[in-house]
Amino acid sequence: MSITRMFRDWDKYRKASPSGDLEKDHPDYKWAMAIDLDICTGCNACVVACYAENNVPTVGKDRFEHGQTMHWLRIERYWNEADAETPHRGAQFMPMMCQQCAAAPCETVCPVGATNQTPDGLNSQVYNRCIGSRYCSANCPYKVRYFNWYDYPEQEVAWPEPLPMQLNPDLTVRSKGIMEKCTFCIQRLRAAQSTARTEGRLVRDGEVLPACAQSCPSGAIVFGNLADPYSQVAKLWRQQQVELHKDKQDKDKTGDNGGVRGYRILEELRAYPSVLYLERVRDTKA
Amino acid sequence: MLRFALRGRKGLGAHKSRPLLGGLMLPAILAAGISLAAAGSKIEQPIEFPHDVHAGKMGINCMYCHTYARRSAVSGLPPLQKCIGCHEHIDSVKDKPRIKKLFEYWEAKRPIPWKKIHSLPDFVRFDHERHIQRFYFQQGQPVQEVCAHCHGDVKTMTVAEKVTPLTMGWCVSCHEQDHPENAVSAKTANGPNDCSYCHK
Amino acid sequence: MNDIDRRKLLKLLGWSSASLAVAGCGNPPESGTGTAEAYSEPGDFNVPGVGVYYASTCTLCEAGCGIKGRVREGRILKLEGSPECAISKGRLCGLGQASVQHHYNPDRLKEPLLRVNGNLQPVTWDKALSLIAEKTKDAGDKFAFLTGPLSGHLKVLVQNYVEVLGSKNHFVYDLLANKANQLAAEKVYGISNPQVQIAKAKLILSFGADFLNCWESPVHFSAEYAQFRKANEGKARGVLIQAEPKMTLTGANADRWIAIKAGSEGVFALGLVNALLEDAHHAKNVPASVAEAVRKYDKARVDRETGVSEEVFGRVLAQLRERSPSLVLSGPSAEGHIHGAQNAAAIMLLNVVLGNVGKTITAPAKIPFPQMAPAAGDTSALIAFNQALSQGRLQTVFFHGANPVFTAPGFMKVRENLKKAAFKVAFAHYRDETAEEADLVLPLDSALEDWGTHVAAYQPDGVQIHMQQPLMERLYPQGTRSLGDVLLTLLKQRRPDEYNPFPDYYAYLKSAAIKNKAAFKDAAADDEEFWYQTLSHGVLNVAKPEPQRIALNPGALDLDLPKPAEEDLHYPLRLVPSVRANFRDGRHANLPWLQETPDPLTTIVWGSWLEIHPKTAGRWGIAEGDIVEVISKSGTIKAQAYLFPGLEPNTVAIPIGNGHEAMGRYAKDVGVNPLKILDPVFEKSTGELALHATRVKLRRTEDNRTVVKDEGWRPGVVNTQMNRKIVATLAADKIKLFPEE
Amino acid sequence: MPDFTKGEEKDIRDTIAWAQINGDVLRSLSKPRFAFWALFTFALCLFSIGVACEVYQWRRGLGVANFDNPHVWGLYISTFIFWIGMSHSGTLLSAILHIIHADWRKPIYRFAEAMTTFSLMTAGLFVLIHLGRLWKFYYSLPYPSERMLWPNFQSPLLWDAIAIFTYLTSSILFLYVGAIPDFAICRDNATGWRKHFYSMLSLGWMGTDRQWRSFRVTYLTIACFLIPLAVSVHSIVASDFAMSQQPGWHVTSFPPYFVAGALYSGCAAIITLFIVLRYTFRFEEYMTMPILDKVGRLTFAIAMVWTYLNFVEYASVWYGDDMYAKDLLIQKATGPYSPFWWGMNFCGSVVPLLLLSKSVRGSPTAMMIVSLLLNLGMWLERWMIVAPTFSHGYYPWTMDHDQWPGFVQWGIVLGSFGWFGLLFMLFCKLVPSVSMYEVKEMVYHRTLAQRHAREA
Repeated sequence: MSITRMFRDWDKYRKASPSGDLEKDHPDYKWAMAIDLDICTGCNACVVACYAENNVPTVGKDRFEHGQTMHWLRIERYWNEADAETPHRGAQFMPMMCQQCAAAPCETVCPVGATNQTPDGLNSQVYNRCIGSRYCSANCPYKVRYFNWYDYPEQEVAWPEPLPMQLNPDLTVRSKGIMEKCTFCIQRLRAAQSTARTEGRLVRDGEVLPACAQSCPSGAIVFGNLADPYSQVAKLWRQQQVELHKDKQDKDKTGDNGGVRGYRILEELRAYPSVLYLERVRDTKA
Repeated sequence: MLRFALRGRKGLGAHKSRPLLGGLMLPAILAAGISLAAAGSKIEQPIEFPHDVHAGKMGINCMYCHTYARRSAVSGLPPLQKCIGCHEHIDSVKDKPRIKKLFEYWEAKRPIPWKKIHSLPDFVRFDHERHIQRFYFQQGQPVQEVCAHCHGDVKTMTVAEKVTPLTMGWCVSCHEQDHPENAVSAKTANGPNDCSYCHK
Repeated sequence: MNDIDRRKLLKLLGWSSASLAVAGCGNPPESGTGTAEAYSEPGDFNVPGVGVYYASTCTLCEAGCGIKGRVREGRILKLEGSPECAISKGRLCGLGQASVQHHYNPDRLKEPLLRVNGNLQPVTWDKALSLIAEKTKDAGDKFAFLTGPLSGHLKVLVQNYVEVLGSKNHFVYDLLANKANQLAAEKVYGISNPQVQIAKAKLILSFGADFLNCWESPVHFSAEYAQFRKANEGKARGVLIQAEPKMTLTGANADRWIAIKAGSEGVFALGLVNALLEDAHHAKNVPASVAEAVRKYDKARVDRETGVSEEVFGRVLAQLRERSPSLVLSGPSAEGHIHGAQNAAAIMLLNVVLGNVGKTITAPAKIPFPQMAPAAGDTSALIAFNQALSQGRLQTVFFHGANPVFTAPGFMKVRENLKKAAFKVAFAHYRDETAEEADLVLPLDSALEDWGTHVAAYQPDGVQIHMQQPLMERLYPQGTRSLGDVLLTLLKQRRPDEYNPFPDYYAYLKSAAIKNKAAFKDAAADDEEFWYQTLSHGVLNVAKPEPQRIALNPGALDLDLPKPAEEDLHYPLRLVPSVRANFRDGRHANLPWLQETPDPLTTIVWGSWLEIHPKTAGRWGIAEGDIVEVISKSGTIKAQAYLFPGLEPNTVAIPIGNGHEAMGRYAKDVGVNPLKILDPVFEKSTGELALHATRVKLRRTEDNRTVVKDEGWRPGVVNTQMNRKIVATLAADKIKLFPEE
Repeated sequence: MPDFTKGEEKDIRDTIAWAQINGDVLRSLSKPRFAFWALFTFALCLFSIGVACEVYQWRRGLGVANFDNPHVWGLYISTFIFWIGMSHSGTLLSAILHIIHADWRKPIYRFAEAMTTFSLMTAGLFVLIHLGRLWKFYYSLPYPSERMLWPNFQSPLLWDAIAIFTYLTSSILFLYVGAIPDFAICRDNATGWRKHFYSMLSLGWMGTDRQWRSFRVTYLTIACFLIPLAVSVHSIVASDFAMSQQPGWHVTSFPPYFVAGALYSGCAAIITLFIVLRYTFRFEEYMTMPILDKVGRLTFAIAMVWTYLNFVEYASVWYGDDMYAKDLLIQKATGPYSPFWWGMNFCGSVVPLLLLSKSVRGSPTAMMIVSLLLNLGMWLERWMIVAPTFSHGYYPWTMDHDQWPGFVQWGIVLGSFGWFGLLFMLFCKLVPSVSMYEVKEMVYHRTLAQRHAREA
């Protein structure tokens, strides 16, 4: 951005993010998610879909052993400590991807501004700007950023011929030294937004989905435009009484949320993530 | 060289304010000049396609041949079928060497290996559709002007040449400016300034 | 649109200006250095840079989900579920997503191979086909065709071919088949493959049926499961209880997971029947003889034989009484025993007692074209095949869609027996273990290059026939062929009059579809239009599906379950060869996405492991990462130990799928194959392999290696949330219910 | 051997002749002996290891250094802070002590100042080595580019780059300006290429009154400028952590803590180099034991400030409400990093107590050992700030206690010592490592003072 522009739009950069006025912050779009952990079965379909859509390299056993995996989306599996000998309430699954925070800790620290807030409320990652300082990952509370420790396309041959033909031409294949992360499938969003603008309208609810939400066999991942009050995702956020700009929701203030299941992870860190999770449910009578 | 860079800055819509800090712009203009110098040489194509005849003399709409540009981010190149569609019926030029060559390709069903003139790095995703939709369909600017903004005045060229730097600064200089939103309204808006629109 | 156009539509003439973006973030390219090739004739929907979706069918498992593939510049990029398919409803599991990696797999066979002097060497198709003609000339009953599960016209062609050769030996082999379940269902409900209405159930009691992951139709069941779980003011949240010796993914989602002793599922079920029959409204559902027969399954016996505490038994019973309709499912872990079918029948009896039949157990429609109906495989086919081989009764053997050298238990010695057949032909995509033993290996088109029709065994709604069409041109146009085309060619050699009218498999399918047009819903009057419609939708809906009839006969059931087998002090542990949804029987182990996607429960990648309960591990002195010898009476393998709490403590588990000795760079030498040490135990009424009946002992070696897994590395700590609110859990009775939408 | 334990021992012998000063110091610039070459070769080997590792890492990617997600930072950043910290003592000795007229600094400030410059140059390298795409490092520089993009001025890393660059420039200037009169002496005594070399460096210094006046003003000005810069540089490095949100990093007291740590490690390094130089160049006359004693006391004082700030941090975490930070603290003390963490506390807070003993301060051997331990402690401190937060951050799933820096990281860290050693050795042979004119001043002041005393 030029200095001219920076001075002109100074107010924009000085505002608190998020301001609390969703309409003002995001007049058209604010992409968000809601994931129902009671419906998520932990099947990993979303993970494979993400690999397929986003040109994520497979790193192989050795690299994986060294923690150099690249999966943008991971399914976490926790055990309940209180369970006795066997986990009689099952496991706890958690799809974890970039939370697209409205006040993202990663954004402020990047020395070159390679990751920043888009007007539609995403936390974008600009591969060709990234110099690989990895400060963003260091400051990410969720550790959902993945660094290209090796040159996967060329030297590591993550895609031996003819696998490169599968690569999605809509987004860059990242070479070594670049940070990457879940983008909410920004290539799909941009294409849908472009079509909508051509047709002189906004993107309709359900018109575009990230690969994970589209594949999810149980439909646990709901994606949409939070700025559209009639979208499925906005309804869920409203129903679950979670507001984007709050670090503590009103319903949680008493300590008992009244059985409303929505929550965001590490909300108290004031990163204002855009992914709402709905608590897992277990019938204790069973 | 400088002339080109400055000409590039005019073009679509009138721009209202010259940017501040003209001094700081100097390196930008210099860089633009350098990249132009690098691109200046004429490139030899398998068939020396005369844009001056088609777009100039005949006055054919750019989108008649470059039909994908308005429908896709990627403009693609006109399919060979397109050329043949007309030239099959133009007997007067059928014996010209270029047309003969064209038919050779057609009969062999071989695509013509055109050289890329306006090459962008892989990480840049210029959206042809969006620009044409906005400037041609929504604002009603003449199509030749819309295309010429980046591709130069092809009416005057045979084989297309790269006349604009197509560097990031060059793109941004336009995206900063306010353009009328559509043909009738006085409202203006600038192109997106967010990285993620072009870099994905 | 005629057929030639349809093919052309996919014609790949060049990738246009959107070249591959592999170069990453390099320097800006210079003008004139690259070329941009254009189409010479573009297809109708082909716009460079715009993806077009074509409908087809996923062939990675037998569920048969409809898919839509995104094609751009002639390349297939990504698969999605097809919203028009009643099974997938627009969703697709990870396995299905990975189908593109089969297609683009670097290890695919690219040309026919013939064994010359012990080595496989390239050969032309013509030579290969004439060789086949020569070898099958007077094959008769010495010919056998071993396939995986088949349906649709490929099945028709295979069966016709076998018949034409004068043989009866079409063996349909599926390691993961649920034959015992089918037999039990036949006995209990009168139909072998009933529909289970998961969404309608208020309670599901599942004995090892991993319906969310790899049981029958996982994508469909996952969608149903979502409905089952959803709660609002009009609908209570469904409760899932899972009883199994090794936790499956479905078990991990259960409200109550019960670590039941392997093989005792039937006892537990009949214990519940016994208790439920005390209620008059349940007792009226079965004849008195049943009540009499189950009386011996009292609480004491259940407690003794199943290892389930009385408290848990009571809770399950209370839930069954409280929640109706419920649904009781029997899965592989209940069926993989000598008395597997009996176990399954006992479990299914619960549905009868609880009055679920007709509510959550319903009858599917008949498939109107019996010759296209799925030939579900079984393991007894392999046993019969192997026996024939070992007795030297087979001379010419064809393989397709099955890899018996890898999947057959070690004791069957399939590799050795195969040597007795003089001419073995493998129709394959890879040089897998079976192809390595073959004399002629014929490379097939990938599922995304091939035509086909499929009929899913599990039809959730009416009957749909799925169309498979190429999503792109062949990658190796000279090398690979469609099995349908090959069979047609072979059939034409024998029966030219019958098959000459069909120039190729495509024409065969098209004419078959058009001929039966009347049977389908909303069929266009014009044949070409109908065909176009069929391909663009990818499914054909049978117009008037005829339902099958449920016929209950609980009185005839043999409810006398055997006493639990004696504990074997030398082999004290039970081995569960667990199924990973992503690998199935190991045929997908060469897909890097699937290898790299963690196993959901252990989060382990790229390998095999031995799941062992922490308590048992303590007893055997085993720590995570120890390389352990797993010894059965039939063999020994080495596997890496992973301490896993979701096990009945006397059970250990090793996943099936890895341990390949061939099949390309991604599968070879990754992990171990537990099938090699299975004991020769067979289900008594079906003759199926009893997969869950092997007993093992362990021996720790000195070797210890890091377990390569996704969960954090903290020595000796079971992964928990460290008191942070990551996955929060709420009790079902606390949740706030919102109005129905 | 005189008994230095007696308090009345003088910082410098006031009868020392000016010619002897010149002679002694210039002798250190003469043709190197075998030991020098041996050391030089050793340093060169270390440096080559570092270069080889860097080349390998450049070609293959940072993965070869065994980084992972979430362990995205490692020894490069810790060693970077270590070297930055090292640079502070030079400024302390040359600038701070200069303006408060502590004249015992005079014989030792020159090499300390050189140490500052070289350690900054080393630290700067680490910033670059650390980058995933080193070849694009210029993206982080604020210059008007064709792309019309600026770096992110919010990022502490950018402040870092600016602060280090400024500090480095000022330090070089300070070192150079301060050495001009000495270069003139060298010029007057040198022959051959050295004559040209020193002529160039001495900028025509004639020792006129006017020159001296300008020199004093310039020197003082840069000194005054350097002091806030030194404080700010390490505060900014501290901001890299304090401005982030991670447990163990998000600590308000980090800037002063870092500055204290920096001065601390710098003093320790001065002691080490002091003893090395004293013995190699036989500078017993200039680098005297009383001066070492003073440096020792100064080190002790700073060590206690550091210890205090360290405990403030622990206490605020322990009694605070931040469970993540507390968890991390417990992890540091009990987890896989505990040997290093306790090692750091021991070396940083217990070992300096030895400096209370006069006999320790009077024994070069003991001081050498203590100073090396302190340096080790300070290096561990930096590592313990950086690494455990990655192993045990907010998010339980990615906690990874098994990460150990790969050989490439260690190689480059070793290489940095080689690089520093090379620079320092070249410096010793090219620049007088004891400031001749200031020692003369010191001797002169002492003589004057004695004369005044006698006259009074």
